[in-house]
Amino acid sequence: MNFVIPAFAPAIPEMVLLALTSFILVADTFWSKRYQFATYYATQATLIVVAYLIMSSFATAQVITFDGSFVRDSFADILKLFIVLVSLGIFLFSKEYLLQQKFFSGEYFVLGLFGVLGMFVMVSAHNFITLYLGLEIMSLAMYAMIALRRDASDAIESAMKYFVLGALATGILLYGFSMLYGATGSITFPEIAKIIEAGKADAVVLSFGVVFIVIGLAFKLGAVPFHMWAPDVYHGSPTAVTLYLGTAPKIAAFAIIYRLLAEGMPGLVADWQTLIIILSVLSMVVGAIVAIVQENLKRMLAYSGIGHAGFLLLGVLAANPDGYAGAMFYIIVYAITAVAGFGMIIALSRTGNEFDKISDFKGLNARNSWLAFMMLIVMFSMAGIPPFIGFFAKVIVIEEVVKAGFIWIAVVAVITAVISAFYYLRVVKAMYFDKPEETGPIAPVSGQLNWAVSFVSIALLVLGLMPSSLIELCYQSIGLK
Amino acid sequence: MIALSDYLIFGAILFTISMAGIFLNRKNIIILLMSIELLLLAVNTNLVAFSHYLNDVTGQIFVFFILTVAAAEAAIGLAIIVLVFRNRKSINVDDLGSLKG
Amino acid sequence: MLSSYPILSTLIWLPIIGGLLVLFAGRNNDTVAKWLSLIVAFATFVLSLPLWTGFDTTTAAMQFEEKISWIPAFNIYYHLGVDGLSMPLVLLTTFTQVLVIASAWDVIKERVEQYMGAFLIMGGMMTGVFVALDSILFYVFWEALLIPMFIVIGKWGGPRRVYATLKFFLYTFFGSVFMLVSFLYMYYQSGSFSILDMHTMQLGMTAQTLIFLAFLLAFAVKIPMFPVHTWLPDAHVEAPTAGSVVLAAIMLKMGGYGFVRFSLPITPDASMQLDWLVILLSLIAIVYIGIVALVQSDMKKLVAYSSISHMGFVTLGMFVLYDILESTGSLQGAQLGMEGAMVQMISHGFISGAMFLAIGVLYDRMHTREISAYSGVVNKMPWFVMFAVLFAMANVGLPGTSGFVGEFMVILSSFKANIWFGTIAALTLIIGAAYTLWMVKRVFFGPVTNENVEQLQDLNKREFAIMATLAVAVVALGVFPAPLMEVMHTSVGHLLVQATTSKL
Amino acid sequence: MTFEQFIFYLLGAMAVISGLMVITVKNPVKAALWLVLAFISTAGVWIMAQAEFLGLVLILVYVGAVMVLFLFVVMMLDINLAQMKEGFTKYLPLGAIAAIATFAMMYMVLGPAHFGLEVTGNPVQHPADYSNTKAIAVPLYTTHAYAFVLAAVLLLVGIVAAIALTLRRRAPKEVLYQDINKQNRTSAKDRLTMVKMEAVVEKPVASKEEEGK
Amino acid sequence: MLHTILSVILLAPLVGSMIAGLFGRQVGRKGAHFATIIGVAISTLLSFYVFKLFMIDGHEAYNAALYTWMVSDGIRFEIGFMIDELSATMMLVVTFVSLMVHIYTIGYMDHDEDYDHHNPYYQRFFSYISLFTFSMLSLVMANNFLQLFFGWEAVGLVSYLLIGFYMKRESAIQANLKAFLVNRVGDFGFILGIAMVFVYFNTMDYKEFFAQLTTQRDVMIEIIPGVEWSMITLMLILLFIGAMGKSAQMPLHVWLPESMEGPTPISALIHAATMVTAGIFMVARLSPAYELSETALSVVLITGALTAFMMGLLGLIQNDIKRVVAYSTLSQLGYMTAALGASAYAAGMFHVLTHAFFKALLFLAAGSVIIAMHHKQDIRDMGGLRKYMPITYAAMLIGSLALIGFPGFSGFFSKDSILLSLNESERFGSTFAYVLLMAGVFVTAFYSFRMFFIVFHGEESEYVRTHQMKESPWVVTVPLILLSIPAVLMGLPMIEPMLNGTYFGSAVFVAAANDTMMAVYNNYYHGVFDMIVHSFMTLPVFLALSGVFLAWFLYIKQPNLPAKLKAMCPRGYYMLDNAYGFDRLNEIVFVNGTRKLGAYFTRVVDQKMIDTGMVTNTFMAVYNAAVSLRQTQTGYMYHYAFVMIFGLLAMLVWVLW
Repeated sequence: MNFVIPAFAPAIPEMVLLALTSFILVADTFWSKRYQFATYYATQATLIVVAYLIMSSFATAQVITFDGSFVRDSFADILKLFIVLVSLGIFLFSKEYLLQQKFFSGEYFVLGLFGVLGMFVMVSAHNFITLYLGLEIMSLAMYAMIALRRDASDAIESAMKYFVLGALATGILLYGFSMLYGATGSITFPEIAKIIEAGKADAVVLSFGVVFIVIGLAFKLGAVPFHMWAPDVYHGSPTAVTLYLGTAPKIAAFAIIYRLLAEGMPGLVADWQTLIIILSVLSMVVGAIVAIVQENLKRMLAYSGIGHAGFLLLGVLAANPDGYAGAMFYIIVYAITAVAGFGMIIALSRTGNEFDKISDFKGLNARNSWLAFMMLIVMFSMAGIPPFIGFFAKVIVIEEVVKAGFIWIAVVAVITAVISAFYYLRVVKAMYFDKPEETGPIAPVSGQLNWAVSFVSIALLVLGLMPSSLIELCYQSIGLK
Repeated sequence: MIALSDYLIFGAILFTISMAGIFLNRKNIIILLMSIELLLLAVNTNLVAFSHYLNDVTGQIFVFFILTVAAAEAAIGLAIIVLVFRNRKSINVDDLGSLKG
Repeated sequence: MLSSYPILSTLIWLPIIGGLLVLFAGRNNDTVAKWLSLIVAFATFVLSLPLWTGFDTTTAAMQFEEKISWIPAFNIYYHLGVDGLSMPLVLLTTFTQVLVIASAWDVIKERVEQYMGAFLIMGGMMTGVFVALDSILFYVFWEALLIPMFIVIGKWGGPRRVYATLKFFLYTFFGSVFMLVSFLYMYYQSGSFSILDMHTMQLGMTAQTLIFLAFLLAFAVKIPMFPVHTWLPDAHVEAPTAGSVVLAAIMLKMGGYGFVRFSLPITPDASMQLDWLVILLSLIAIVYIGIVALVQSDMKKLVAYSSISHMGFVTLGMFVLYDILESTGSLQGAQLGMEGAMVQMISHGFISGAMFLAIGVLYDRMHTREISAYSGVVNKMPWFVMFAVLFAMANVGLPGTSGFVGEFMVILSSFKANIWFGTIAALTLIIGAAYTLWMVKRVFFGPVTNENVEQLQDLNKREFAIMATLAVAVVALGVFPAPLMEVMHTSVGHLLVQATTSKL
Repeated sequence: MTFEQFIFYLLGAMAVISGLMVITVKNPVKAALWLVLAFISTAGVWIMAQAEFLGLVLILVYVGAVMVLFLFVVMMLDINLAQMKEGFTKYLPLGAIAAIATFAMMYMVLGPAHFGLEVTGNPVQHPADYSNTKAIAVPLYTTHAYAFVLAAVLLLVGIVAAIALTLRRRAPKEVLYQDINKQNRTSAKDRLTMVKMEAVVEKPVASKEEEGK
Repeated sequence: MLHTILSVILLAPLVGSMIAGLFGRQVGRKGAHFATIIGVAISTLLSFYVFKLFMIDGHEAYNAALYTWMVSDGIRFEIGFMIDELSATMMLVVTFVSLMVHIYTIGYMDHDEDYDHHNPYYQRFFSYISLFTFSMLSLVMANNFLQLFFGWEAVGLVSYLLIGFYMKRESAIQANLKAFLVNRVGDFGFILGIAMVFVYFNTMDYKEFFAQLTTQRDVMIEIIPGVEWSMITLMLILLFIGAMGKSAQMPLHVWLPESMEGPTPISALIHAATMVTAGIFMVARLSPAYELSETALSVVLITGALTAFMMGLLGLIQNDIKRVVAYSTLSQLGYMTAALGASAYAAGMFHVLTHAFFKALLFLAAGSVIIAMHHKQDIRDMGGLRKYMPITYAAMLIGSLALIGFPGFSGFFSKDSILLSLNESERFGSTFAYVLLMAGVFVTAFYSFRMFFIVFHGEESEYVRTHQMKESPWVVTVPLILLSIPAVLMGLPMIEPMLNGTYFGSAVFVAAANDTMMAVYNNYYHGVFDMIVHSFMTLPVFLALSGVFLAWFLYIKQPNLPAKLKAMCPRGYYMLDNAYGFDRLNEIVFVNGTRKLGAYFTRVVDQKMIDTGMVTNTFMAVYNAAVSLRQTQTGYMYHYAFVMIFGLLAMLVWVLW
């Protein structure tokens, strides 16, 4: 039994995050009585510290530690960084929302931080076990966060749905893991890849396992036909939680897709590529079409998220480093855009009016032209209209798909982009062309949110004008392998 | 000797039963949770069997973690069920249908 | 000299930044918004003049080039430049911009700063479309333009504005996405998004055909060509005057510009093979749309249809070259068609802009565009009618007005390609006159039959200035088109070479 | 059929039947008990596959803890059993077809063709002194230390979540909390208050239910 | 020097027009008419000079560009002058008649009370007629097809503006629309002809065009596969279609009678005396080309003859004084065209010249009558005006005599030379044409004098008796007098050079084999007076005189007879009254047909097929798909689970199968 103490240094961000989160968990019980926002500030401080730690030790080469359980590379670092950044935004918006909807509690932030930790684990997962644990940490935290508003019937319903279906999906994913384990005898990604590459494993069993794994991943991403939970959960959850659900976890979901499919089973491309194609095309189509008839903005954004998942998968199905980089760029952009979108709803929500119906946005331009303009940016960015960053995200994944030789998929993608433009336009239409139902100016919940929303939205524009560095970042991080 | 396929088919049957349970059960959410436990049981059986045949303990360790997670999951699941009951005075699956479209 | 000064960037960004400035500065002060907009638009126009004066007519190469790496990972450059094909269109854009701002002066009462800002931003982007030499940059401008236009039509438009603006947006968006896919495909093939590189890259026949069709869809929607034209009448009818003007005067030109910048040089073989399709659609546009225009009861709709019909000449002139090559074995005559198409674009910019402005003048007073609501306007607004009839005559293609030049050249050229093309195209002489003058007759002439017309006031100074400017432009171009042609010769010649050099 | 196989099939059959019962019985309490049986049978199967530790853990943790939790919740919630199980048979055919089809697909892969004894060979039989527990424990605390810590975190999340969701801090009016300090500091004055009574006037009192809202 | 003079001739009316038109309010009525008259007067004087230079001094043909309109494809499109005998003559006619019109207008428009006075209609009118002069000059001075077309269309524009001058009057604006559109039909052919010139000659310039004729004469083209056409013939016929529009040849004549809606009679005069001759001028200008195609000339010939006869018949039943003159114009245009068809270009042009003057005279006289009648135009309201308006009466008489070709009057020479040439011609259709034209002579005489008798002789009508009749003011009568002189005399000196081809010299080219006029000159011509005397024994004069007699008989002697005649052959009258049904045909087929087609296209193709079929249905398909897909989102977990399981199953099948 020779046991070497593993290198802990690469996991410092996670460790610090865990430590601080645990500290906040305990401290919250004392703080919350006297200093209402102490937990919140501590949370944000934690994230900033973590972000600093990640940046200060930015990985330039792949480091694997904990006996192959943990990997740190620039891909992981970048995604973690963006998870942190997005989470910063999420908590900023959440604070105001919770206050206003009167269920402000420290647990929200603690669970949120645990969720972030789970995402970190997912991003850095290097074998099935850590991946699974990360996924579950994140998921459990999210189930709880949704249900945190205990008197909201809708929230509880969505928590229940998400829980049952999520558990089912996780079960299916695990079943896939068991098959891969059975076929290869290993649970560590590179080893699995090696064994598959060497042709030592039973191909049928591998394909069989891949189906289950892909389904599990598709569920987390909300890809059709494993998307059914998304609209209900997005809709039913308190907006702050929807904001959380719809953004950072997607980045983590992409990370595990990458880890599993690209790093774990490049040898099975033939199997999973077709599956991803099906998922991608279905997602784009269903996401685009069904969103058209939605009246609730959160629900609409859920369908839009499904469509975006389809686009993200375009990069994945290209099955080459450039494709993954494109998908990575896409998911980062999507996360930022979604923060802006849901953030806008939060910024405008009122006690007793969640401001989550499209009709609530009627005449927003007349009531607050600045916010209407910001929302316009968000919507057009989501629709993939230049000069906003959403455009480049779409262009890049479509380019990757064209490069991979699937021009017909590119054509489907652009057609769905057109269809989906319609429902984004509906929102713009409501804001700019319709008469407001209530007159009188409307201000965001707080000045802070005004700034936050504006900052994120304008970031979409600025990034759209200068997308180069972000693109480079993604391409280099994948290329470094 | 019990063939690996027997274990796996046993797992598959459990898997199928749990699937059927989730789909067929329209009334009681708790049964859903139980079905999920069955599902995990199927997965675990697979892993145990593979571990047995591969002579590799990793599979069992995986099972160990799955059991841990399943317990935590069950706790949260039940907590949510309690909330459902408090809100709706029912844990009928059919009553959880107000979010749709 | 001026070579060191980034004139094209200035023309793009000055109005955009100016527009944003207007959005903020004019928030609660309409006067500031108006004057600021006018100053910006005028400054842009003045600054665009060096393009003309400093233009080197002897070369087909891009001039006033600017090239900065934009997205190195994809080899995308912020690459601008003009040649003889785009330079006049840039000037047309900056010129129209001034008129558009002026035309909205007293008319828009609600959210003036947004209106003006939207137009300024649009102006910058339109310039961007014409000067971009990187296909992604081009696409960015091309698509981004839809946003302010969408808002303008939807917010300040007529009763069915929402329907119209959604139709406009989705139609054009639908058309252009396929162009994007083509760009991506070509990038995949050549590793470059540069339009100039695309001009020289080799492409197989299947690829060319598909790319050509994709381009065709994009540009056909924009121009618009039959049968994807139905968004235009709706958009025009509902758009506020300035929106119609920009739409007709510039946005439609982007489609025509697309053909010369993309379709012909990039897919010459497919263009040659499928030219019949474009020609067929153009001829349908000229005749069929003309007949449809005849029975419109809404003035704007009528002019909108007439725009489609006139744009048929643009596409016809561009694509007859292969038939000329085939039937005569030389390119003699093709240049005439191509230049005719270009002139037609510029001229149509003036004329349709003027027509819509004229209708706008009436609309501002009467708040209706129904032809039947008018009669005998001349009795109350003689000056206005003088201009209106002039523009109508230009629309009819009367020699001495700019409308004649392009039509004449295209008819000659298409006649050379095939007698029937020329003959059918020439039918516009009759049809165009019929729908335009019939409207003129019903609206402007005749006795005053209703109270509202009785109340009409003639043009005020501002309107007069706008109309007079356009009238001068229309007549000047009609009487002396040579300077405009000179600018184009070399570039058109180069284009013809490109369009006839096989890339297989 | 060897004895070993007989036991396996017996346990397997028990587990399968219990599983079926879990999803078909009306009464959740019974379902929970059937599930217990399914777990126990499966634990037996695992032990046959030389995973003794896990088999035991399954019984201890699942049967002993998780299922008790289930039962506890079932009992706690006042569920109207009469309503249960309606519509089950209506969807049975569809569900059965889907289930059988899925199983058929799985059988194609998992059946003897890929995992028969001829393919896999016999598994290694551990000697009698082999400690399955130790075999699990060593890598668990070394190789999988990271995962182990994560599992702990996960349990912590579970705890936090469960408490956050179900702990009800009732308003002081609803539940009387004890404040020892206050109790200690009370004086006689606090305990007795002289009240001067006015003549009683009837007032409509809001009903209990309304207050509850 | 000459170049400058020509430029001034061309531009002076334009300047005048712009002053009157754009600054009408500032310069006032006086300013407007002085500006325009000075402009046109300058042109006229200089035209005299140019005329002298070319006709008398024998200056060689002048061909130069004013400026380059544009260059494309190596072809220069220019604006320039080609001055020779033909254009010099036309310039003189155009400017002179215009000048007369300008002067006359002062008097005529002054009485026009149709407009309120803050509307500068008066200035506008002057602006128009000056603009017309400019347009017409640019047409006749052109040295290339582009400029020809420019002038061609520009006169069309002015004619449109003039016919619709009374913008309030529904009939006027209907007429001008019609005029423009019918002309456009002609222009359609014309521009195609020009396109053929471009295609096969690669030039717009007359000179270069003529130079290439010999090399291109035998080019054959296939328009419809399998059928070969001579390119030149086709081109010439297409060009002639343009002339048919402008010169109102059947069936494109329909606009001309209605053009009399313009301010009487000035604009009518323009339509009758100058503008309509543009077509004739064009054919004469292009005579070197026409000479190459017998077929084209036959077409010209037959068209002209038909027009001459059939339009003349219509003049018989008109009651509007202007319309009578208008139909006579149509008929005379037919004569000119027929002359061209017989290769007697000079005769055609000759008739253009004489016709310009005597028809101007007739119109101005008619205008004078109308002024006296306070803008009543129905001849049945007139009668016995002779004693009130002696000058007008005399002018009208002279004009009518010239028109019917009374020996010695200018019309006589030109018409006779046409008839004689036709007689000489051996072209296909020449005999047919000859017969028709002969019949036309009779008809012309009849309707001219019918009007003359009814208006000036006969019984005074109710209106004449109840109103104060008086002679028109000097601005009206002076032009009448001035015009009378050439109407009577101008044939005398011109007939000989016309016949022997020295007048136009090389400006008009006639192939020796086709030179009918030379044949006439050689066979019949023995001096002017001999011609006059001899003519009394010829058929044309006999026919003319019998026409006059018949008119006298029916309208002075037996005024009841016409009504009876009318009753006797109702069908014939009906046909004539409806002008052979051309208007109705156009109305039904072209106007209503196109409108119906347009309505159909709008409703069925644009709205139903494209908008509903393509656009809305696509949207609705997507929308319906959305609605039904939305149904799958039932809200029930077990459905969601089922979808997932089904997805799993499907994917398993997909991968494993």
